[in-house]
Amino acid sequence: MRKPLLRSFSLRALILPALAFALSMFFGGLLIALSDSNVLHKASHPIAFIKAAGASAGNAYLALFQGAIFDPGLAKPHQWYLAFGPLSESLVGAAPLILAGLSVALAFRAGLFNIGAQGQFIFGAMAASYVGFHFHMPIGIHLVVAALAGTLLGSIWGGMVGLLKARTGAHEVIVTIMLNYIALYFLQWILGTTTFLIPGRNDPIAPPVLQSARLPLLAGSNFRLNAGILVAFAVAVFVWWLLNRTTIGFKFRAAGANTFASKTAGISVPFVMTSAMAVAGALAGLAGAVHVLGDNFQLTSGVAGNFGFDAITVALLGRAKPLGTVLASLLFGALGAGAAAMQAKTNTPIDIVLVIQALVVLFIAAPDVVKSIFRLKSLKTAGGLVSKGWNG
Amino acid sequence: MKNLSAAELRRRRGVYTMAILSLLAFIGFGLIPASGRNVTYGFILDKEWILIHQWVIGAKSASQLFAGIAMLGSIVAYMQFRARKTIRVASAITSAGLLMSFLSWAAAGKFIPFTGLLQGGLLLSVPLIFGSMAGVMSERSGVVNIAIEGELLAGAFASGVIASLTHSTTWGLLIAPFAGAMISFLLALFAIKYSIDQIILGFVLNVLVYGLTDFLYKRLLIPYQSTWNSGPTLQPLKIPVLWKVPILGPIFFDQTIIVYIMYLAVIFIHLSLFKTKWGLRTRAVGEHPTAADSVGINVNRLRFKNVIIAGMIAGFGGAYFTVGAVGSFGKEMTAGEGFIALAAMIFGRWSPWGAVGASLLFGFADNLQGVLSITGTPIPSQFMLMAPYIATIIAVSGFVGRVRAPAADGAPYKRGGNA
Amino acid sequence: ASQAATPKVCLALDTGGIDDHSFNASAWAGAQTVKSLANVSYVVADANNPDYTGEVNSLVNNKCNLIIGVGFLITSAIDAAAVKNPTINFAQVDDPGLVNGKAIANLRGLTFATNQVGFLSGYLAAGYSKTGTVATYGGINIPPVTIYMDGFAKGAAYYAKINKKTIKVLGWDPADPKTGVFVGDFSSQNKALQITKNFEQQGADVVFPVAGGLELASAQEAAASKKSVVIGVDSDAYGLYPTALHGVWLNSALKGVGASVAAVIKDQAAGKFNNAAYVGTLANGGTGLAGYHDLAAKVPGSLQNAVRALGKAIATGTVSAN
Amino acid sequence: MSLELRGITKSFGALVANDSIDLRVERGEIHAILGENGAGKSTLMNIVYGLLKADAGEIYVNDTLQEINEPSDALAAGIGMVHQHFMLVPVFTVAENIILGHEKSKRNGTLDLDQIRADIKRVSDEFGFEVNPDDLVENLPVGVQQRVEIIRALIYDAQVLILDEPTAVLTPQETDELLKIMQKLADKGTSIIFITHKLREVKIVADKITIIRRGKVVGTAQPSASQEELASLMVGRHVVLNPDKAAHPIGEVVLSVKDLAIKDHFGRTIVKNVSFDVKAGEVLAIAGVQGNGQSELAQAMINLEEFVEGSIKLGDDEIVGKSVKRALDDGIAFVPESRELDGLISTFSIAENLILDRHDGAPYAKGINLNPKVVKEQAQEDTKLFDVRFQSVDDPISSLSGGNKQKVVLARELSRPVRLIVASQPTRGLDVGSIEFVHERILAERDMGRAVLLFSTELDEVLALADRVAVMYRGEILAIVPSTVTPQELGLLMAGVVHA
Ligand SMILES: Nc1ncnc2c1ncn2[C@@H]1O[C@H](COP(=O)(O)OP(=O)(O)OP(=O)(O)O)[C@@H](O)[C@H]1O
Ligand SMILES: Nc1ncnc2c1ncn2[C@@H]1O[C@H](COP(=O)(O)OP(=O)(O)OP(=O)(O)O)[C@@H](O)[C@H]1O
Ligand SMILES: [Mg+2]
Ligand SMILES: [Mg+2]
Repeated sequence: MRKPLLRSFSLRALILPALAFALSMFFGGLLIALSDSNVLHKASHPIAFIKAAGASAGNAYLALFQGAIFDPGLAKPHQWYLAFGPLSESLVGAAPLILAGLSVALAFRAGLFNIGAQGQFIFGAMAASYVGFHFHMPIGIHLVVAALAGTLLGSIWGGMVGLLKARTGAHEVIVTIMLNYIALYFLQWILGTTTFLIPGRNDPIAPPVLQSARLPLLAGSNFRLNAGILVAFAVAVFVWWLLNRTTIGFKFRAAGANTFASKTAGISVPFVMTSAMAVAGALAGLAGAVHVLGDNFQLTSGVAGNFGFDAITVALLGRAKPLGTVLASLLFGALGAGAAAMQAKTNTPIDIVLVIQALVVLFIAAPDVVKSIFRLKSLKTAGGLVSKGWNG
Repeated sequence: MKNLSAAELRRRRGVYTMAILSLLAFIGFGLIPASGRNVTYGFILDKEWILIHQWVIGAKSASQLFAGIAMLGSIVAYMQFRARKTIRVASAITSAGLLMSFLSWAAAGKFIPFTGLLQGGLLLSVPLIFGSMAGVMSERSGVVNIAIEGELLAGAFASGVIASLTHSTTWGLLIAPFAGAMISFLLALFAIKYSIDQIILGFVLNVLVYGLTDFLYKRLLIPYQSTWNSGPTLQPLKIPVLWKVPILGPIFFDQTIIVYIMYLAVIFIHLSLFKTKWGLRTRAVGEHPTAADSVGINVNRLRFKNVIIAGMIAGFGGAYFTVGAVGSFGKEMTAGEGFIALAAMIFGRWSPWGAVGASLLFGFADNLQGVLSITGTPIPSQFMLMAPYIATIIAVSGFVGRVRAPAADGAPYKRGGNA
Repeated sequence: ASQAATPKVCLALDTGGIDDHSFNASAWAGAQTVKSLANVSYVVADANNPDYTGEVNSLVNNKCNLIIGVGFLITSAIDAAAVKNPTINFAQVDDPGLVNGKAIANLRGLTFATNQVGFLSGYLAAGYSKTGTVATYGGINIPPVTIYMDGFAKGAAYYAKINKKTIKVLGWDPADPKTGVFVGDFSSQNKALQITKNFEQQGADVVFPVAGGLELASAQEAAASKKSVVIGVDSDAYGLYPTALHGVWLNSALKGVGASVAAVIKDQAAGKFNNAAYVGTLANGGTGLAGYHDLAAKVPGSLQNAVRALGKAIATGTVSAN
Repeated sequence: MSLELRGITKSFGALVANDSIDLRVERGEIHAILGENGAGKSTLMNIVYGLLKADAGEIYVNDTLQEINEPSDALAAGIGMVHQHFMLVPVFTVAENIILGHEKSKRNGTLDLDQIRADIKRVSDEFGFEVNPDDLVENLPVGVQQRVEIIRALIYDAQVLILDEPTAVLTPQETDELLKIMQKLADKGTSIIFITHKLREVKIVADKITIIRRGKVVGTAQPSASQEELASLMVGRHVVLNPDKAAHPIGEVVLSVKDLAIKDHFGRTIVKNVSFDVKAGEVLAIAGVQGNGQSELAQAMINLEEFVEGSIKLGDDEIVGKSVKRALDDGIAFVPESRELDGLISTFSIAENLILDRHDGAPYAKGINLNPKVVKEQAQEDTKLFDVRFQSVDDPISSLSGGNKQKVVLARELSRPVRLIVASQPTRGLDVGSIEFVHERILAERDMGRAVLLFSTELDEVLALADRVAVMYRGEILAIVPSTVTPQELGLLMAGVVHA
C-alpha cells in the first residue's frame, strides 16, 4: 500500500460506481412511480401509464438533483451563484460524514469493527457544544479548543472500547453497540441539566455556540458552506498518511491483517487495539464537533442523527480507504441534501433515499453483478476488502 | 496455584468478582439501610394454583438473607474452582442471590410483582432470542449475519400487513418467515455466489429494509390504514395444567403461539446442531470448508440453505412485534433489537443456549429497570434506561471475556483458493 | 407581510412526519382544513441526520409566503430564517416565538398549555379508576412530553384532595422531574407494551401514554388484558387506530396544534398576519378533551359533569393547573 | 487398481501449473513424484482428487475413462488422498472427522458414531496405530492427525491412495513407520502416489519415480538412482546435499536457559525443567518428535508464551517477563515454525514483510515517519542477498512459493545485528534447492560467531548442521549429545529410549 494518494484513483475506476449508481436510481425510480397513486390510476392505459411513471420518477429526481447540486430557480438577478446553494448544503452534510467514515475505516484497517462511531460522535458534539457556548475565548482559539475538546472526549469514549478488548477480550462489536445507547441516554440526561439549558427555557436544546467558536463560512453568508469540509479533507489526508506512511499505521495494518505474525514480530496487539480505537474515537468525536461548530450550533438529543451508522456504510463503500470514504461521503451528503428538497417539491417520502443508498453500496460492492447486467466482462475491478468475520 | 490458564484466570476473576459483590451487597443492602420498611413480592398473575399469594418481608432482612445466600454461593464456587470443577450452578445461585438482595433493597416499601417481572423479562427477550438463533444458524455455517435487524423488521412488516389484509393472524405468521427469507436470500446470493464482504452486506440490507418499510409505510400503510395496517393480534394460549404451576406456569406456559414455537426452535436448533448429520456438516462448513469439500460436501449449497433458514427464523421472530404484540406495524419498530440480538449471539459464543442466556439476561435487566422506575427510584430516568446496556458490558468484560467465532465465519469459500 | 392571492404555505415538520399520530399529524390535518385558502405543502426533517436549518432553507428557497415550524427542535432554524427574511412570515409551534427575548414582526409563536388538559385527564383518570391507581409514561424526558405528565399527576392529586380519596399516580412525580417512566424513544412498541403491563400489575387501571404512536401499544395491552383503559394524547386516538381498540379509549387529551396552524393560515390568507403569541388553552379551545366515545356510558354522569366543570374553572382561572 | 493420467493441463491465469502431464500407476505400485516447490505436484493431485478442474486431459481408472468433477466422484472411484495441508476440522473429534461426509443416522435422526468407532478400532489395530476416536483433533500431535487422515482413506477402502508430502511433518521413527505402512498397503494391492521432497524416502519405498519441473514431466527414474542425480533432475542443476561444516572457534555463552517450565492456555504443563546453554559460534539443535514441546520452547525464547516459569538469559539480561519486542531488540533472530501463519502477512508486500519487526527503527523510520524509499531500496538489497525470486518488492508475499517465502523470513531475521538465531523447522516443505540455501546460510551465521538454536524434526538436517543435539521428549530434555551421534541412537532417544 505504498502508492501515493492519487494513484489509487483513476477515471476507469469510476465507470463501475457510475453504472452502479445509475442502476440504483433506476430501481428507486420504479419504486417511486409504482407507489404513486396518480401513476397507478392510469394502469389501464399502458402508454399513459408509462408516461405518468416516467414523469413521477423524473420530477422526483429533478427535485433531488436541484436540492443536491444546482437549482436555477434560486438564482436572483446579479446573484446567479445562489443557484449553487444546494451544492453548499451537500458539502455541509458531507463534512461530518467524512470524518465519522474515516473513524470506521481506520478501525477496520486495524481489524476492529467500530459500530460505536455514533456514541463517539455524540460525546464529541457534547464536548464541543459545551466549550462552544460556556466559555468565552478569543476567536480562533475558542474554535480550536472546542474542536479539541470534542476530539478528546470522542477518543476517550472510543479508546475505552479498545482498552476493554485488550484487557478482558470483550468483543468490540458488543461493547460499541451498548455504548451507543448509553451515550444517547447520557446526552438526553445532560440536555436536561441546568448547565445545558438555555436560561429561561426548559426544552432540551443547548445554547448556540458563540460566534468565536464557529467554523468560518467559506462562501459568504448566503451559503452555509463552512471550513468543516476543509477540515474533513485535511483529516482524510492525515489518515492516509497515518496508515501508509507511519510506523503506527504500519502496526495498525499489520495487526489488522494477521495478529499472529504481528505478535511474532514484536508488535504489541493490545497497544494497537487501544490506540486504534482511541484514534477512531477521536475522528468520530471531531465529526461531532464539526457538526456542532459548523452548521448545527445547538446540541439536541438528535444531534448525531444517523451519522454514526451512515459512517459505517460510507467506510465500507469506500473500501476502508481514505479517498474512497471521502467520495462515498460526498455522494451520501448530496443524496441527503437532495432528499429534503425532493420531498418539499414532489412529496416523495424522504426514505426512498435510504433505498437508493443501500442499492448503490450493494451494486458497488458487487462489481460482478453490475458487469453481468451491463455485459462488461473486460472491465477489471479492484477486489473488495475481505471481511475477516469476528475473529479479526 | 500459579500459572493458571487463561480460561482459569477468567474463571477466577469471575469468582472473586462474585465474592466481593456478595460482601458489598451484604453490607450495602443488608446492614447500612435505615431498615423498617417491608418489601412485598407478588407471586400470582392469574388464576393459577396459589402457592403463596404474596410474600411480605423486611427489606433489610431480605437483603441480608439473599446476600448471605450469594456469599455461600461464591464460597462454594471458589471450592469448586479449586477442585477444577464447573462453577456454573454456584455462580447462577450467587448471581440470583445478588440480584434478589439488590431488589429487596431497591424495592423497600414497594410491591414487586415477581412473576410479572420474570414474565416481562421473557417477553422482552423473545425478539432477541429469535434474532440470535438466526445469527447462530447462519454464522455456524460460516456466513456473518448482521442483517438480523433487517430480517426482523421485514418479518414484522409483512406479518402486520398480511394479517391486516386477511384479518388473520395465521396468515401473518405464515408470511413472516418468507419476508425474512427474502432478505437472507439477498444475503446468501451476494455473500456466497458473488462472495461480497458479508459485513458490508449485512449493514446495507438493514438500510435497505429500513428504507423500503419506511417508504411503503408512508405511501400505503398510513393512507390506507384501516385496510393495510389494522391487523389482529394473537391471544395467549394456556397450556393445560402446566400453566397452573406456581410462578413458572404463568411465566412460561401462558403465552402466545410465537413463544411456544420459540421454545421448540431453540431446542430443535441445539439438538440438530450438535447431534445430527446436518449439524455436523454445518459446523464443518463453518470451521474448515476445504475439509468439508474434500469429503464431498457441497459447502456453498449448505451455507445457502442455512442462511435462508436463518432468515426465516428471524422473519418469524419479527412477527412478534406485530401480530405477537401490537397488531399494527410501526415505523422502525424493531428499534435496533436486531443489533442487541447480534451482541447476544456473540456474547453467547455462537451456541444456541448461550445466546438464549444472553438474550434473557438482557430482557430481564431491561424489565427490571422498567419495574423499578415504576415503583420509584432516586435514579434519573435516563440512567435507569442505560442499566441493561451497562449490565451487558460488565457481563461481557467481567465474565465472558474473549470469544472465538467459527473459524471460517465471514470467509467466502472458493475451491482452489489458498488452503 | 406579503399579500399573495392564494399564499403559499409550507410546514417544516419534525422527523416524525405527517404520520406520527402526534403533533406533526395534527399540524398537517389543521392545514388541510384550510386548503381552500392557501396552497399548503410540507417537508419532513430527514430522520437520519435532521438538518433543520437546511430544511427551512429549502422552504425559503421554495418561495413560501408563510413557513410554519412544527416541533421545538426546529425553533432556532425558524428564528434565524425569520431574522434573515423579513418578507416571509413565520410561525413556530411549541415556542413563544421570541428572538433573544424580543418579539419580531414576521414571527408568531404558537404554544399550548397542555398541562391544563393533562390536569383534566388526571382528574378524569382518578375519578374513573376503581383501583385508585393511575399511571402515565412518556417517550423521552422532554418538556412537551413532561408538561402533560405533570398536569396529569397534579390533576389526579387534585381529585384525591377534593374527594378525600387516596389516589396513587405511577410514572411521574411532580416533585422529582428527573425521574419517571419513559420508553427511551418513540418507536419501541413492545417496550411500551411491557411498561403498560407493568403498570397494570402495579394495579393501575387508567394509563396515559405521552409517547405519540406508542399509545397504540398501551391500547393493545388494555384490550387484551381488559385491566385498564387508555387516554390518548395530542389527537383524538379514537379515530386513529383499529376499530378493535375503540373500547379502550377513555378519552384523548387534545393539543390544538391543528387549530393553531389553521388560525395562522387564515390570518395569512386574509392578509392579517400578526406576531401576537398564540397560547392554546382550554379557554380558547387550543387544548381540550376529545370525548368519551364508546365509553361514554361507562363514565358516571357525575364524573363527566365534574370534569366539565373543572375545565371551566381552569379556563376562568379559578383553579390553577400548575 | 491402476490409475492413468493423460495430457492433464491446468493453468492459473498466465501460469501453467500442469502442462499436459502423462502418468501411469499400476496396481500395488508405489509411485513417487518429485519436484521443486511450485512444480505442480499438489495441483496435479488436487485434479485427480476432484478438488481442481483440469483445463484438459483425461483420467483412467482400470483403463476406463473416469469423469472426476467432485471429490465425491474420486471417493466413489476408490481414490483417497492425504493432503499436504490436513483436511481435518480441529474442533471435531477423530470419529466426527472420519464420519463427516459419510454420516449414518440412528432411527431418531441423531448421528450414529458407534459404527465408525468400531471401524477406527479395526483399522488402528490392523496397522498398530494408537488413535482414540473421541480425542479432539486439535489436541493431537501432527503425526497422529496424519494417521487419522490415513485411517479415513483406509476405512472408505481407497484403492488408490495419494500422499502429498506426508513426511514433511513426521519424525524419523514416524516416517519409517509410515513407509512400512505404505509397503504393507501396496502389498495388499493399494496403489500409492507418494509426493515428497526427501530423496532418502523415495529410494526406500518407491517402485517408480516421476520428476516434474515447472508443470512438465521431465523424466522418470529408478529408485536405484543416486540422490545427487535425482536432485539435479528436479532442480535442473547440480546441488550439494551435505554442506561441509568447517571446524571453528566456539565463544562464550550467549544463551542460557534454566529450569524452564511452560503451561498452555488450558493449564497443562507442556515443558518442564529444561536447562541448556548455547555458546557463540555454536549450533545447538533441539531434536524431537513433533508435539513434545519444541514449538512452545521455541516460542518462549522471544516471550511468545504466556505462562512461563524459570529463566532465559541472553548474555546478562533476562528475557522472561519482557515483551517480545524487547527480546528481538536484545538481538534474537526468530524463524517461526509456520511461515504462512506466524512469519508473514500474506496481504502485505514483500518489502513490508521484510520490515515487520523493525519498521520503527532507523533507517526505515524517523520518528513515526516511515520512509518508503529506504524501505524499498533495503528490500531490493536484502532480497538480492538472499536470492529471493520475485517480480517486484511491491507484490504481495502470497504470490511467492514456499521456498521464496522462507527466504524472505530469513532475509528479514538475519540482515540485522543479532547474537542468537532461533530457527524452527526452517526447511519444512522446501525443495532441495531451497534447503541447500537455508543450510548454507545457517552455517554461515554460525561461522560469523552467532549462536544458533535450531529446532528440527528432520534427522538429516539436525546431523548436517548441529554441533550438539538436545533431544526433547514429553516436554523434557532427555539428553544432550555431540553431533557425532549416529542416526540410530538419535532416533531411539527421540522415541524416549535412554539406554545405559
Ligand atoms: N489456486 C491457485 N491459484 C493460482 N496459482 C496457483 C494455485 N495453486 C497453485 N498455484 C500455482 O501453481 C504452481 C504449482 O503449485 P503446486 O502447489 O502444485 O506446487 P507443488 O509442486 O505442490 O509445490 P510444493 O512442492 O511446494 O507443494 C505454483 O507455482 C503456484 O504458484
Ligand atoms: N490460490 C493461490 N494463488 C496463488 N498462489 C498460490 C495459491 N495457492 C497456492 N499458491 C502457491 O503455490 C505454491 C505452492 O503451493 P504450496 O501451498 O504447496 O506452497 P509450498 O511451497 O508447499 O509452501 P508450504 O509447504 O508452506 O505449503 C506456493 O507458492 C503457494 O503460494
Ligand atoms: Mg504442494
Ligand atoms: Mg509444500
